Amino acid sequence: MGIFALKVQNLSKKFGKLSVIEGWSFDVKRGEKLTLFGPSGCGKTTFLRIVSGLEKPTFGEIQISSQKIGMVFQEPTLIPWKNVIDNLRFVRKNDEKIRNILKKMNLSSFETYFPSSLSGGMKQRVNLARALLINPDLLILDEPFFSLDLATKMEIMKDIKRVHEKIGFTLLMVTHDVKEAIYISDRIILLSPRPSRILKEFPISLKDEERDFSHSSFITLEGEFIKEILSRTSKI
Amino acid sequence: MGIFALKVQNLSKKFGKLSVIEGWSFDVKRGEKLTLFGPSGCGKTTFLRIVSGLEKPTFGEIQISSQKIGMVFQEPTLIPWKNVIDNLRFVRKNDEKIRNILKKMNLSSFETYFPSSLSGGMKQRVNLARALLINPDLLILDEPFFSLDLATKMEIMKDIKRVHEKIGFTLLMVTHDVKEAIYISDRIILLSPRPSRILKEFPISLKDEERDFSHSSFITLEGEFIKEILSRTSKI
Amino acid sequence: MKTLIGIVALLLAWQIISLMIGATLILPTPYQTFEALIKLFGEVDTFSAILSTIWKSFLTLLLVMGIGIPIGVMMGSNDSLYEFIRPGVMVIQSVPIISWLALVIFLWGIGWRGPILISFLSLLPTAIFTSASGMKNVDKSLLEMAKVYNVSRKDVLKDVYLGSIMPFILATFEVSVGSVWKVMIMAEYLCGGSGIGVLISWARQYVDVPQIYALTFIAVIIGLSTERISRFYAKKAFKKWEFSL
Amino acid sequence: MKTLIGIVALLLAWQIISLMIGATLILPTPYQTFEALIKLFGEVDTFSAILSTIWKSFLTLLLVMGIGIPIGVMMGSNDSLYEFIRPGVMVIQSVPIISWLALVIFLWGIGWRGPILISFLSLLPTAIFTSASGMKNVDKSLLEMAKVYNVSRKDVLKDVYLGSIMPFILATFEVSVGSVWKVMIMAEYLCGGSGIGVLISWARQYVDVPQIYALTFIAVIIGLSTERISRFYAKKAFKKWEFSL
Amino acid sequence: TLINPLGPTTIPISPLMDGKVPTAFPINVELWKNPDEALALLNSDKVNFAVLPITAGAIFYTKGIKIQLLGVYEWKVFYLVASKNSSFEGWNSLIGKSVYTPNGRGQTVDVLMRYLMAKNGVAPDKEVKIEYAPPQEIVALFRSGKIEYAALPEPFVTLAISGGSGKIVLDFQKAWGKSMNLPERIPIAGLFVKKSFAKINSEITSEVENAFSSSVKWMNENLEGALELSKKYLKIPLDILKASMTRMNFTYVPISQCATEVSTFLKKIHQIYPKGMPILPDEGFYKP
Ligand SMILES: Nc1ncnc2c1ncn2[C@@H]1O[C@H](COP(=O)(O)OP(=O)(O)OP(=O)(O)O)[C@@H](O)[C@H]1O
Ligand SMILES: Nc1ncnc2c1ncn2[C@@H]1O[C@H](COP(=O)(O)OP(=O)(O)OP(=O)(O)O)[C@@H](O)[C@H]1O
Ligand SMILES: [Mg+2]
Ligand SMILES: [Mg+2]
Repeated sequence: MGIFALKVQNLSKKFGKLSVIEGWSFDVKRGEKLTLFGPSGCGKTTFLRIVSGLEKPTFGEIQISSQKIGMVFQEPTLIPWKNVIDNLRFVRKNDEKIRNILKKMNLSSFETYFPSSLSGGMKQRVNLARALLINPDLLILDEPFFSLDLATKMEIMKDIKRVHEKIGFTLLMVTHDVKEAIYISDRIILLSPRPSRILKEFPISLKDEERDFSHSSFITLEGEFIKEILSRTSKI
Repeated sequence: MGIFALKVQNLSKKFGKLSVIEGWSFDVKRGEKLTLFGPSGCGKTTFLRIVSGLEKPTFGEIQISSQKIGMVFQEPTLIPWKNVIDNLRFVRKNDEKIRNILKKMNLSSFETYFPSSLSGGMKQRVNLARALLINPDLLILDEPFFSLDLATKMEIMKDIKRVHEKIGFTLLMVTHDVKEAIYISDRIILLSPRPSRILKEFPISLKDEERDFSHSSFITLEGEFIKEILSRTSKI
Repeated sequence: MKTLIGIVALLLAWQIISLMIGATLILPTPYQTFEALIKLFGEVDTFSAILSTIWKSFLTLLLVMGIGIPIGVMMGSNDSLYEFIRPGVMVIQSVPIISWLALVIFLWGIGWRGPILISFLSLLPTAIFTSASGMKNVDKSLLEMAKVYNVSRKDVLKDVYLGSIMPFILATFEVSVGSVWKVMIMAEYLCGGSGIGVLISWARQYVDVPQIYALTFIAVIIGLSTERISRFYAKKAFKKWEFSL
Repeated sequence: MKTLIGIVALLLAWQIISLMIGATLILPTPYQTFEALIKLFGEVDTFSAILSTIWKSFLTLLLVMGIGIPIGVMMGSNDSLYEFIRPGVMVIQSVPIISWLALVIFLWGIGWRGPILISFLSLLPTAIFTSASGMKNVDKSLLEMAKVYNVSRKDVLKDVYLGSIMPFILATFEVSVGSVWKVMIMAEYLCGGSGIGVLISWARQYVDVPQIYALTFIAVIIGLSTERISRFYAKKAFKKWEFSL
Repeated sequence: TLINPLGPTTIPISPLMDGKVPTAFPINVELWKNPDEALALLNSDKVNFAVLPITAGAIFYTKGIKIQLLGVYEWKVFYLVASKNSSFEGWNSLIGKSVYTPNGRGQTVDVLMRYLMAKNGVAPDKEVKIEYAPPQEIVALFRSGKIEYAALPEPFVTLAISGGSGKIVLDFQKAWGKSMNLPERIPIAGLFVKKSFAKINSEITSEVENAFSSSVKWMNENLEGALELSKKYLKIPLDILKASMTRMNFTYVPISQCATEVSTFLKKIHQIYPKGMPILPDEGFYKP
């Protein structure tokens, strides 16, 4: 595998007669930040589930060099009968680190809350905290910023980038938000509707200082990208 | 109540010692489209639950003139052992209308799927379809476009506006997306972090043709609004 | 397949234990039981007894599910009702049959009604309590959804509650189908006019132990196969609930 | 409070039925039973019998929960194991006690072990099957999460499975606590050396029907109160599971 | 209608059931398997005559079921058996051992045995353990050699010792007679009539009594025939029945000739174990 964290070759997935993924091929380097971008139901979650070993491909091959996978599920998937801190302890029993991450996520005073008394965004933050807690070498994010307000989202994104610089995990993200995608990733893969093929790869060659929602290079890139999407998807 | 769909007077809500909502007061006219905008955990969902009768206020008063409430929950809340069409039949037994709405939501071929085999965005679309199915006079949307790609989102937003013009329901929406908020609503209420108060009311006086993400008035308004938010929330 | 291995293992264990004990009057070997079985099948009485036990058990199951589940559902959906009915169910559950056997015989005589009543009352509490705890296990968010959409009580019961208690009902059903034979035979033994239990009581009169075991064996076989059949149909009928897991 | 009303209603029903039947040898009135009760409490035998029944029941419950739940958990988490063990459990479940009473007496004699074994075996299948169906009811997405995070099998069992089967275990517990008395008394009646069931068998010998009902009444009272107490503690111990609903 | 326990006691009555003895009117016989049935039947209006153990009849009487004893017809049934490797030379040989006896405290043979033990200087419960179990289980365990001593009624005695697994070591009837200075027999079961019925139907009553008595007589004269007749009611193999019949004694004795014997017996039972028979039946129990 060498410098690659992930090699995908001609990957296909069918659920019964429903063909979801059709012949995807691409590689992901170690430490790369990749975003999958595509219409609802095109197989993004399915792909992430294949990567994390929860689903088997129908055809094709996928090679993964990662050991520790942190995954932010599209639905928070918290254990309902455990409070926040116990939910985190479930994946790693290190209270110091847990408290640290909860603080960053602005959840310190909710340690003993059960998931049913958390707001949607708070659950999502616990979900994120869990993924970061284990110091993953592959971080999988399936719409991680759902229900988060702009300020919270910005802070968390910055934090993810900071950790990335420090420990250099590989990042696989799914999002429907163009800004998020451009802000975080080194490359965006654009997918077609189901049965889904890879439409285009979009390298994001922004410098660090250009990664600012109001920077002109950012806005230009955003415009181009949106035009590209809209031109490709006449119908959803 | 007259022309009002909703009158909120000095509304407060506490969960135990946790004060969530503090002295909210505002009225909503029949047919008005209102968006609540505020940080994660500030009590937006709680407020919507009070409006729909699922939660009782601790202090203050709320008057509601609506009879038929359609609600898009923050989590899809579909019945897991019923397929898509049966989930919709659960709230209204009118197959013609159900098929119609499913078609608009691009879900026609998934009628007989169970929620567990739907993608996140598909569940959310069923959730939306259910709310529209009953011809509500009050439509409550709690982050309705979660997991929807841009194109799908646009189409659904347009559809909501179309139906609104036809039957004129009152709309109460929660979102973290500035564009969505401006695109849809007549007024935005900006909320502070918990314990949450009303920070400011933002009337959106855009004409129909200005409601376009790339129209200059839209972009101006968006910029102003973002500045307003960021200035108010130094810390989340 | 694995079930088959399980059954073979069981037979083996039986053979070994009976050899170890070495007293056929305490535990006859499978072979002796088999001989007694053959002899039993030579008698026409045996078949009518089996039929009698089967239809009584069937009726009992029907009654247990048909009466127990609605009562459990009612108890589970209303706390006051729960507290009110519970003592009665508890009494049924904790009073040994022998204490009121005379009452049953007095009211129903020796015949088919006594055994049905006794087995019904033995299985009823479990059915009631299990469906009641199923009701309390319902996903609250689904109930809230139904409330907001003003769904009729009937539909909520049918579509939300029924679905949630389904695993509990299936568990009850499995337990009831499994134990109805034991309970029915015991009841027949005590106050039955016909059935396997009555045959056992006769065999016990003169301590014909292999025959007792042969009759028991018949009961077990019927038990295992009805459980099979009913599981098959239950699975089919409730297939959609499988999807949700 | 509502429970109290329920109990009073029950007593009233008893009084009315016994008046209707008008044969105190078949169903004594509550008053006669009460008299017999007073008499019973004058005898020291009664207390030692009650104690004997209580500790045996307690031990039985412990055994049922301690052995039945782990077996159920194992069966529920492995389909092959399930199919393999099921026939054995089914046999225990469907073989009437009278069929193997001699075996029990042979193995354990007349005394405390026989009744415990019999009641244990009576309650075990329900405990096993209920916890097994609890295991099958586990939220698959939580298991997937645990898999991705490489959580140890032990922790998954403890934190995910245990939590999911908790409602089922509570249901089992409730059912077992409720019926252990009935089962224990029946077992004592058949092969016990001491206990309420033995006293009932003696009272039956000399047709002292009010005494039989008085002893039954004691059993019911113990049953109701232990159920109360155990519910209280169970609720406390599993309080966190309440939050999740 | 006459009710009769299902068991060996069916044999003396089978001639009656099969019309082998002439009766002026049909007598409908119902067999009962357990005491609850008897109780329930006696409480219903359709039953007027009953064959019951004397002790059971006496207890029913004192509990308010007004029945009268017409006559005793079963006199021998209880024996002490010992397994083939154990010996019995007087009650002393039981010291430190266990004796099994059916069902529970207060059973006739239990009371008798305790009485005889005490009389012979052996303390029951202390020196000899008395264990109670269903008779079928006692037989099974005895024949398997797991029980040394058992005090049983017929036909369990025969079942227990068949196949040479044990022997009879004591005839309770004899022991009782000796110690009481009475004939060597015990009034075990008899024919009862409902008092209210007997009062207005004295003719029918004596007719039934006669029929019953002739049925017993018929059986004693044609044992083979009676066994053959009872085959369809009893599921016990004929040879066992036959052997056990030799140890039982069925002779119908009208109450006028055995009232003292019965009352002595009941008095003694009452004396030894008052809990089992708290009150003795008064004069009305015996049909004058
Ligand atoms: N277990 C399953 N059985 C059958 N079909 C499935 C299953 N899981 C997913 N699907 C189908 O596969 C398709 C892709 O689902 P997936 O969840 O991967 O979409 P997605 O790209 O993540 O969409 P979204 O953005 O809405 O979450 C959908 O049409 C869905 O119905
Ligand atoms: N049942 C409850 N018990 C206790 N606290 C609760 C309960 N429900 C909500 N809360 C608390 O109330 C606060 C507001 O929750 P709410 O769900 O209204 O937030 P929100 O504004 O919708 O946030 P988000 O945008 O993240 O969904 C949170 O701090 C939450 O923990
Ligand atoms: Mg998805
Ligand atoms: Mg919310």
